[in-house]
Amino acid sequence: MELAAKKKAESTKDKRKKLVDATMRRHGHASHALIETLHSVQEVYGYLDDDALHYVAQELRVPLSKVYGVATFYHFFTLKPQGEHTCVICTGTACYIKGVPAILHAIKENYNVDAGDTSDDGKLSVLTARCIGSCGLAPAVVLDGEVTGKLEPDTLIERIGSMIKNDA
Amino acid sequence: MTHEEFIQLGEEQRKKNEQYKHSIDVCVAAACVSMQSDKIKKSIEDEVKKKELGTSCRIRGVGCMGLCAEGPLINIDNGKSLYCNVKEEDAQEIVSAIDKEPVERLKLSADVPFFNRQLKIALEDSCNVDTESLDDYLAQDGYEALFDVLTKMSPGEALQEVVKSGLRGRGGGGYPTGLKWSTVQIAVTDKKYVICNADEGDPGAFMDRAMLESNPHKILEGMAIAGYVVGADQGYIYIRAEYPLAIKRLRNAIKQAERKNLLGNNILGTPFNFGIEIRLGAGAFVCGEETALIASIEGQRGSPRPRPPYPAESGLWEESTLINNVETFANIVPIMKKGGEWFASIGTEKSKGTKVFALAGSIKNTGLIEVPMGISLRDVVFDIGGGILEGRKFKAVQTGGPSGGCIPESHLDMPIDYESLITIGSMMGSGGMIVIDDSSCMVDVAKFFMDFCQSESCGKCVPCRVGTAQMHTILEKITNGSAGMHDFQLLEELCDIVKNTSLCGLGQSAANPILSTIKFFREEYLSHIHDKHCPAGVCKIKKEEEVIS
Amino acid sequence: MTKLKLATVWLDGCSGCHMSFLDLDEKIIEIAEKFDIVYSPLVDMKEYPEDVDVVLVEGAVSSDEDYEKILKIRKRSKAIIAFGDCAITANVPSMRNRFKVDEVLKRGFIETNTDNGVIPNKNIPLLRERAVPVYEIVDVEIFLQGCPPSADLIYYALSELAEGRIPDVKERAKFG
Amino acid sequence: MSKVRIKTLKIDDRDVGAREDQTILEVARDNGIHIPTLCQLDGLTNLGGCRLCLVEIKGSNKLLPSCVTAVEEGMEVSTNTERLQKHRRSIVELFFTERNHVCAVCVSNNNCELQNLAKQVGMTHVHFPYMYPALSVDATHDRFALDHNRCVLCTRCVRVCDEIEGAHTLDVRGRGIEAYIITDLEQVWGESETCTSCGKCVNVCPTGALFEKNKSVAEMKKQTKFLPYLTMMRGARR
Repeated sequence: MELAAKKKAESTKDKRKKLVDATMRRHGHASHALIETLHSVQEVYGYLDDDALHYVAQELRVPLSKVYGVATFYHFFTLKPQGEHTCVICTGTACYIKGVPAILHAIKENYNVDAGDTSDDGKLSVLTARCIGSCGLAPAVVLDGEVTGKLEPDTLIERIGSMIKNDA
Repeated sequence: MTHEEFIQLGEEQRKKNEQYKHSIDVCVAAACVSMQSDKIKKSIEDEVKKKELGTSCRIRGVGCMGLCAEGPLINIDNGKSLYCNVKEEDAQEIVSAIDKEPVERLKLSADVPFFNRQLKIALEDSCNVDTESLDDYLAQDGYEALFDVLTKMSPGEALQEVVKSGLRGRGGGGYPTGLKWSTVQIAVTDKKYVICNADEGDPGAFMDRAMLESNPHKILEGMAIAGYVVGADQGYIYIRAEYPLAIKRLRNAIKQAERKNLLGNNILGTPFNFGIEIRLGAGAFVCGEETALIASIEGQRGSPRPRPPYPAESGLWEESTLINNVETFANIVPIMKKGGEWFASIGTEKSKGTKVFALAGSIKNTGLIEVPMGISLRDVVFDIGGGILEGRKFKAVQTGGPSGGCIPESHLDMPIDYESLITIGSMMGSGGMIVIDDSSCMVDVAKFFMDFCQSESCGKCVPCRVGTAQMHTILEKITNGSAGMHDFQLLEELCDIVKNTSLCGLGQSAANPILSTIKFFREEYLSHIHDKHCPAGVCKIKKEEEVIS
Repeated sequence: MTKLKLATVWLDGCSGCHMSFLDLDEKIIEIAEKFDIVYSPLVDMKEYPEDVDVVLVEGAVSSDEDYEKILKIRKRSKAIIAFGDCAITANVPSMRNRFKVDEVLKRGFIETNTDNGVIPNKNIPLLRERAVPVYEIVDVEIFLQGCPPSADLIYYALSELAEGRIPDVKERAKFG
Repeated sequence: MSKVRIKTLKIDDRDVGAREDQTILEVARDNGIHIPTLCQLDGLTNLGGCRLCLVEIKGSNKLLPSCVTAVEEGMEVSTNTERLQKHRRSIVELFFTERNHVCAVCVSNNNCELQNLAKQVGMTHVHFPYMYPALSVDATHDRFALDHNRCVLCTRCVRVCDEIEGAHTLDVRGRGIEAYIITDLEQVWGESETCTSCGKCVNVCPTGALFEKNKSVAEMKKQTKFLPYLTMMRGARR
């Protein structure tokens, strides 16, 4: 049993690695494929960890510090694992003037998470995005990939609550 | 694909379309999708199947219809009726009514200023083409312009049409497109590149996204024409990773075009080769700056470098490179089809054609519009935009995003063109237009933009890296009531330094939101400073005694 | 010729600038011919007098006492010279600014104390949130850089003032 | 050998001749005209980041960095106008506010390019608020240390490590005001897998941010003469 589980874990690991390898191969392992490859890593692993950065650096022959410099320059990349659930808050101008500060405040009050962080129990990650283009829904929030909008802070907190509770 | 096959394909599709008695076009651009329009489309399809109307009813997922505020939107029989705020459960009723009277409770009048005062060139067809079908685009003369240019015009002649059109860069700067193209055309380098800048980073702007989601082939076609004119055989689209839907449709469109030999080698049987690849941005506003964008495509940190040399001389991998914004490319096909002179007949003396704007904020008709240059801001906000939300009072309209400024009531009659907006301390920008009402504090708005600039500054040059942080700190002090006039003077001084000494456009224009709010709303600043009072009641000002201790 | 009234003040600094002042050696006689030293840690005078012409202020403004003092000094003096780097940049005293006052006191009086240390709370001036340069509190006319400013620089500046000229120290002084 | 064309231009009202591949800064220096610089260092690629070498060009309202701007025929350059002086002073002040620079206790006191610049541009005091960021010192390397409090982010160390030593151990992390120098994947310097301990980064550092560990206040002297020499010996273009 244990062996089978291990094997299965190994094969997912391989599968993920294959996806990253495919991206690099598509670009001929050229050093300029760094950002494309990091996108691929983040897509399959959820974040960029040191092992992955090492691997990419070696495969694309890009210096470690440069890989790190690029990975930290772009805010889309994250070096930390994300929580089980994500709440992305749009901070575009339209959303801002329609009450983003109050929303961030309410989340901080209820879950003690700042934008860009994950709650201590690993349940909730709060992220911000520079305009998701749903200005008509301002203030817009993306809960586990679903865009919702025109929410009062209280309603949002409720929605987050039920989102987290659902898998308990 | 030969020309004959190409013509035939279009014909076939047109014939197929004519078989249908009815059409149901569901908007599947991001704003409507976020209101479940994709599910609504599915329900309608199920409903049509159930009622066995499949042969008489054509259902398409089309691009942005503009009025996002009333989404999801559905267009029945090419404008016969327009449904708004549709829900999944309305599907049955909509399908049942297809041969009868329209569903009154969902109906939206198309004869309103929002629709009839617009002029669509870049967005033409955007709500009338299946977002995922090349055939549908071909049925509407898609890639016809590319074919004509390739077979009937020399690169020089095609360039002349762009020059004649007077088209200027729609990314914000307003640099004459024809001049840019001709610089790349005459440049002598081993290879040349065409880049489409789709790194739409302005908070509150979604024009490029909507165009790419709605009619990606039109952009590809425009880029290919550009490639032919300047002599490039490789194009890149640099697009924000935050736009998954647009990326998906672009990828799909590129694949379709490659399969039909509309991209690739010997396009349409001519000697012209042109391929397009997608490169994803990764959340850096500064990459909208062309040299930073190039660095990013090269896999580097997105730091700009000093210009000259301009990308036209030395760009991607030090080769001559043409960079234009999505909307600029969207205008190319119409210009090639109808001629540069036709385009130049629209707009004002120095700003030709139309401009797409994303209307948002405290305005009734939030959404995407395209208007002729020279229209007044007042017409856009109060006529097309439908005015301010109930119970609020207009205060300002913000254009140009973090590089632009806030325009007050007194300047609303000003015509929209590149020069006028600059004279009053704002700029055209890429087309975000945020309407601000009396419940917003202008100092707080300036702080919002400075927070943005500070966190988007790449850090390479000192004035921008430190100056934006300093300005943000001072605005923080003003909004919490701990600033004096001395801080206000420092703020003005910092604006001057950052504007004049920063390396790239981000820094050089970062002070604009502050300068324009100081210019038009000075009393709001002074009220925070002298009276420790925020007139809009937004800022939490410390009590007097707390300030001193 | 009436002599100018000169004061020297020591706020949050190490007194090095005053030591440098003493390094004027025999030149101090020349200075004494042009100035009356009316207030200084070097002379016995309790209250800062009115109508001081020139005052050399050493040190940053770190405590409530410093703060009160500098306000009074500004009121009673024609020209303030920020005397040395602490007065100009807050220098070494400012190195505590990235910490909270509580943390600084705890570190200074408890953590680094081998006996049972206590944080004194009586009869000592309260530290302000930050040690700041003098100009952040009051206007300053002249800046004399250096840690400490050299005796020559002090001599030059005072001589120029005595002649009714504003000393131009740019070429002569440096920080540190 | 291909012919190099000569351009004539005016710098501060003086007629000067230049090779067409020269920058304004190079020509100015050849002619004994001093333009302040900080990120620029002979032997490394130019960055244009510190903005101190900005000059005015007649006919343009834009200030251009002389270290990367090529000469042009008939160009009229001013290197020291009142406007430039004012901006330079402000920029040096911004450097001082950004991190925690305390000359009095710095290893590079009396041998620091930032300290010298303050004097050169006539900075009597810093009139912008100090930011007092909380920054660390990495003293894990056997011989060298990196004090982020004194770093001006000129990236000379990054460039010398990449372009001359070829190790690229150093780079910049993050962006904007939160950027700072890192080694490899931000492990401490002492645990770097790629550092060759050559010490070039220490020598090119204009301030006391990078220094040798046995040095105390005012004892750290940098020497950068090796740079043009190394570049020349490697047959690089410049």
